[in-house]
Amino acid sequence: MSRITYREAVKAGLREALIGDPHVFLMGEDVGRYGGAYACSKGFLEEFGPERIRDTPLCESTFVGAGIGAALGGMRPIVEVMTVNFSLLALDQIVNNAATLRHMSGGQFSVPLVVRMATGGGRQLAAQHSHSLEVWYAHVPGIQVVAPATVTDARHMLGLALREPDPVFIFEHALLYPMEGELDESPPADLLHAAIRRPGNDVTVVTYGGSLWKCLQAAETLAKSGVEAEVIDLRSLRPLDMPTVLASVARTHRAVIVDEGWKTCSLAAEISAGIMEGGFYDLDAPVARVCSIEAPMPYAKHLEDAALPQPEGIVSAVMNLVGRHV
Amino acid sequence: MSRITYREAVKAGLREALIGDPHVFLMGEDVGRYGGAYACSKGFLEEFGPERIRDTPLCESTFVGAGIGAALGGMRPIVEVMTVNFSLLALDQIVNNAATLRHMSGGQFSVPLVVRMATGGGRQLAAQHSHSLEVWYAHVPGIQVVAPATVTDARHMLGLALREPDPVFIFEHALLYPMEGELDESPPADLLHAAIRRPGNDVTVVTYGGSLWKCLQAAETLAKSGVEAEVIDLRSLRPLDMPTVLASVARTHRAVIVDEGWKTCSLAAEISAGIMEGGFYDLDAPVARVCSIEAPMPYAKHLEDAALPQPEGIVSAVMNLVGRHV
Amino acid sequence: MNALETPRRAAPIDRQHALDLLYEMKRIRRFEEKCAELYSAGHIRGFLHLYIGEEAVAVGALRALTPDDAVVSTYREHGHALVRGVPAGAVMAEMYGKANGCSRGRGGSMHLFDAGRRLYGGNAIVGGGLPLAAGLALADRMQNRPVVTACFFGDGAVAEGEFHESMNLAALWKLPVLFLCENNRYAMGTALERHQAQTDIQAKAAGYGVPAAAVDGMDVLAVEEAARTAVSIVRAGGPFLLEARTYRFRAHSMYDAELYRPKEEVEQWKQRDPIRLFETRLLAEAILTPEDIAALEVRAAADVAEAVAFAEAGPWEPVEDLTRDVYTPRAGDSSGRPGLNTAAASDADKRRPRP
Amino acid sequence: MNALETPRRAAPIDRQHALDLLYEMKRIRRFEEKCAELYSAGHIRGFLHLYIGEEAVAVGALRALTPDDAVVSTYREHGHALVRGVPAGAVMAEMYGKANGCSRGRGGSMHLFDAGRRLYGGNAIVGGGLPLAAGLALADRMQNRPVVTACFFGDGAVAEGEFHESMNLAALWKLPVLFLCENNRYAMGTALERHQAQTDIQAKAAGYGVPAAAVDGMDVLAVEEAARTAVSIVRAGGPFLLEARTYRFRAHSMYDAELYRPKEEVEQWKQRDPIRLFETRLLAEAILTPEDIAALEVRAAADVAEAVAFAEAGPWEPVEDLTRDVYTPRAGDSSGRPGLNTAAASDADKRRPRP
Ligand SMILES: Cc1ncc(C[n+]2csc(CCOP(=O)(O)OP(=O)(O)O)c2C)c(N)n1
Ligand SMILES: Cc1ncc(C[n+]2csc(CCOP(=O)(O)OP(=O)(O)O)c2C)c(N)n1
Ligand SMILES: [Mg+2]
Ligand SMILES: [Mg+2]
Repeated sequence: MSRITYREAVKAGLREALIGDPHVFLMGEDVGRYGGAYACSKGFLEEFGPERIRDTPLCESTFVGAGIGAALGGMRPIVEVMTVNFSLLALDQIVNNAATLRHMSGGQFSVPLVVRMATGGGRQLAAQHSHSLEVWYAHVPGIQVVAPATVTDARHMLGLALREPDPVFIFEHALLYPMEGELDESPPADLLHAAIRRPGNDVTVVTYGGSLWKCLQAAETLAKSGVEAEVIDLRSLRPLDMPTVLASVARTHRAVIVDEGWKTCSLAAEISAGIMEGGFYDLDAPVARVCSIEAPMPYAKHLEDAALPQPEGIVSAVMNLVGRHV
Repeated sequence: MSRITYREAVKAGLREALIGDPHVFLMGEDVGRYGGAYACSKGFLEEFGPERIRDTPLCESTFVGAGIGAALGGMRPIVEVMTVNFSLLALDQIVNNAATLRHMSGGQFSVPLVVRMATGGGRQLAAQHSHSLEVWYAHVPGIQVVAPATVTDARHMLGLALREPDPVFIFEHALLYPMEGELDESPPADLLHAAIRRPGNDVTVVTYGGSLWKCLQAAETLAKSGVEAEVIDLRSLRPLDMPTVLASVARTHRAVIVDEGWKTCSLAAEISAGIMEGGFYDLDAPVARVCSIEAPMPYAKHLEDAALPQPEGIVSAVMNLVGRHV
Repeated sequence: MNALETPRRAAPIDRQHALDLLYEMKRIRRFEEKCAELYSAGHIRGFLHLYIGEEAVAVGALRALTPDDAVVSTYREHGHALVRGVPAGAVMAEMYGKANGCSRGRGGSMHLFDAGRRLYGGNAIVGGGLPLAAGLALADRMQNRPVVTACFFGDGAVAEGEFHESMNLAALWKLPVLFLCENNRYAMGTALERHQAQTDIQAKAAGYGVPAAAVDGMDVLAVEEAARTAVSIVRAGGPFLLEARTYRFRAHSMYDAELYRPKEEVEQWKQRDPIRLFETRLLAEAILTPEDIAALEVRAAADVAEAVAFAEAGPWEPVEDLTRDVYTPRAGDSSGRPGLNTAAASDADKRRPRP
Repeated sequence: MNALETPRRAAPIDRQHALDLLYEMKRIRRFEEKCAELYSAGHIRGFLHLYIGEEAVAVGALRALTPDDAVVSTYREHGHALVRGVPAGAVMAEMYGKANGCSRGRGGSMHLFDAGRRLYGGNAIVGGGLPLAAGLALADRMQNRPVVTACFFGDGAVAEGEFHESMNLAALWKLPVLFLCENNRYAMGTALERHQAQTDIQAKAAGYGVPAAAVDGMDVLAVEEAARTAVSIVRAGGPFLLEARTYRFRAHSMYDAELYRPKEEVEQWKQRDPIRLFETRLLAEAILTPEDIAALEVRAAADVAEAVAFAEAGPWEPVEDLTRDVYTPRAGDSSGRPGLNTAAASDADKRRPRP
């Protein structure tokens, strides 16, 4: 085991991919000279050259669409959309081309494209730069969506994504880049399974991405009150590994979903509905959701903190469920 | 009461709005000379002139953004995005400007904008022209979202939307335009409340838009088997009138949600999660969802029919819930 | 009329060449007239956009390509598909929604695909194909394939941001894209003057440092020549914008009442019907005889009849295959991963074999 | 260097005018140097994009506007806000996240708003303001207000589809928009030559039939003059594209290691520091004395100190008001509609008073 940052892990994954396959190339705004908005490709331009490390102009729809075209044409593009906020400009290409081309052509084409983007709030970047729109992507058939929450997943999910023949979207929570963690020697076996990051028998806490760490922190607090939370990191947001979630709920009989998206029509809603459908008779209490307040993200720190899910909120949601108070 | 088509109702609503307020104008692709892609503004160019009936070039992001700007500038724009499919190109303007400007400016501005668009499948238009993405819109704080399902709502929701100071998105299911129905003399009181379109005590069927008619048809079939379904038309998709849904579930103890969107991360998921949170102890069985198959929409009719929710599927979902078989 | 008058070429027209071009145009015309009939009869559904009047563009332009080149098209693409060599039967079957259609009945009229012929669709989002073309060209260049991607789009698409972005990207990266604007003077019901501040579309290329030309899209030989010149420039290393000035004789789609243009305008343009224009010239120059032309008619009619028969005889895809090809089958695994097959996982996700 | 050399104007410079312009530039510079300090000290957070080096553009251009005109800006907009008349204290308080900030602490550095001064933000999406500007101009025109909307954007934004779409729409509809490109030669770390195939940005206007000019963005008088000419054209009835060629002396934002440009390039441009350039000239032409300049420094420093004090003293918005202004309060109803206040309704929806 070695200790590295999430950023280093992402970078190592990218480097491995570029070294391993000459068809892989990286394209996006400022991935080259600038070294990546989050410094995940620093030095790559020098190492791999401008043909494979391509700075694009500002044109999200077109460089994502060009990634789809390049994938159709036999390359293995990794497209970096700086943040999910800017991906709004590329949604037509994603939904109407990347996700549909295979089905619409009767199976003649695949789109082996990987798109990476930073997501989430918590850095006082205000309303236009703090979105968590993973749920929108998770709604779309034809694509896969993953969210590495640990350095190990950050290190290996890209490689796994590049083995998939269809478009994979990787969401990296921007707050995680400087986070240090232990890198597991053994890479995860696949992209598809959720991971139990902390076992427990009193309540199931389902989450993903940046919220994982808040959930683990909440679980520590809860443990002090004698409540053992099982914390599940979804890892894959499409498809969803509901069997892992349902098996846990069958043991704990209670669940809280923690999701940085706005609550209404959130990914948390889907998990709750999935538990309704597959675990209703296991439940001792209704599934609860801890999500972001339904407002554009404010800049001021105290307001942003109040808008986002926090460990305290998770603790009290669990305490409500188990019928105790801290 | 008079019998009119949904198209005539939409048109009458638009006409009334244009006559009633000189600040109102209509803008979008082919709203003028062509008369609207669905003929909802036929004759308007002649009646109201090219200043108020504005054909735009193909540039969804910009004409929706210009609608936002015009609203900021004191006009009362009605922007027609031909279909929800093309609105993908305008999502940045919608999410990052229309929905945020008020909050982000500390309450200095409102964006009194109405955007109309056709939605839904069922016309063999294939994967890029059959989306039902209402759920994406319903996720976004700062906007309101409505779906008129009846001619009366088609007639009056626009007028109600124009009384709101914030952006309202109106989704008209494209299959409904030629549908005839009775126009209620008394307009609905507000945009916000769900309507019980058919009372019943055995199961609650929650739906909206084009699916309403499939649900009512299913309810007739169910009635023949002695199952009385209460059919709720949500009308407003943001905010959601959960009290009406929950009150019904408290009586029926069972619910099926019917939603033409893909199932995962659907609006149906939110309703299910909402019932989980507010009606868990009322439920005799888990809430079920009838949604579209998770695939890009195929062109061939038999495949499209199989992909969309159909009355038979709704009937069997209900029968499963009530523990009987047809 | 804005269409350019092209001077008669001095070189005599080769008879076989003339027969080929004329036949291709007639076949498209015949095919689409049949489509309109079949639409009225309910055999073809959804949106149907006819190319009638614009045949010279596809026929002339696609001649300039080799089979290794790639083509990205629009929703008005029957002509492109046919000229590219997609069998008429497979195109017709696609419009019937049959499993022997060129997209297995999944796409319909707006989504014709043919991997073998490098036809990448069929795109129903106006402007949606432009970024794909840039990417395909990039892939070819990165793999040192000396090929070209031809990207068709309408005058209406020029207003979309993707046109601007794709022109810039292709120019910056010197991508081998032939941007082929089919300027038929209308975007649905909106006339060119009402959707473009600068109606001289080829002039926009200067904003990206891209070479460009306009050509009379009613003159099949002129289109062919212009396309050959354009393709040679593209092959040598960078994009080119070719604007073909043409006109659609029929409605935008089958639902269109055509309130937005005077009948006289249509009639005037019909005087320049690309098929009639070419025939008249070939007869005048005694390259073909009336009998030659009649024979082509017979052949085109027979081909179309055969295509219809192929479509009629085609099977329907089984409903059980509905979610097939949402994802690519994973090699070495046909069983799926039962662990993930839950009520909450989508049907598509369920079906999908996993690695 | 691409910046245009502008010939010295013959007319002598008015002393008061010179004092005003110089003071405005100095105030922005001082203000932003303070911001950088406060950022390091943790009082300002999030993204902070400094305008240092580009002051002549805001100061020159905004002079050409009247208070009734509208301004749409970018995330690099401290200078625009200050020149437009937003009190420095309100801008600084906004960056502190205080309730006395010009956006009540909701927006921060990238989202400065001032309804009274028709400053419509502050937009952190590159190109996101362009369609808004077209709409504002449309609203003004439809209401017969003889005003102009000035829309700032960077060279990087020119590559986005919105630039193309908005130019076309404004030109088609003759909207009174002054498109004001602040070409500082970089989009984050991507140099102009690597993001624009045609680096002569003003030349792109021809593709829309829009008049255009480029001006030396380091010469405040030249910018002012060019802006006045441009605004008079816009006011007379249609858009204009003015490209100001400038340079940012500092990093793109506070996180930028500036690996993408040589130090010498920055140093070279600093030789053309708009403040120093103007001072040198004013001294040479004996319009100002060194004492005048020193006095301006003192005044700017005092203003900035006052702004900081205002910000420091400002209150924090109560957390309970978090969802305030997600929706507009409805007149005549403060209670909300209890019927809709459920667990499933969002907090924001709950709070919101309904009609
Ligand atoms: C992004 C988008 N917006 C709107 C439409 C609806 N629509 C379909 S075709 C069309 C006109 C396109 O005109 P043009 O590009 O000139 O092509 P033409 O139909 O003339 O061949 C419109 C508005 C669409 N399909 N996609
Ligand atoms: C749509 C979008 N894409 C990417 C970004 C990230 N980003 C912020 S500023 C910037 C560069 C913009 O350059 P330019 O328009 O020249 O303005 P400048 O910063 O030079 O003033 C980028 C890529 C963004 N904010 N919005
Ligand atoms: Mg056209
Ligand atoms: Mg710049």
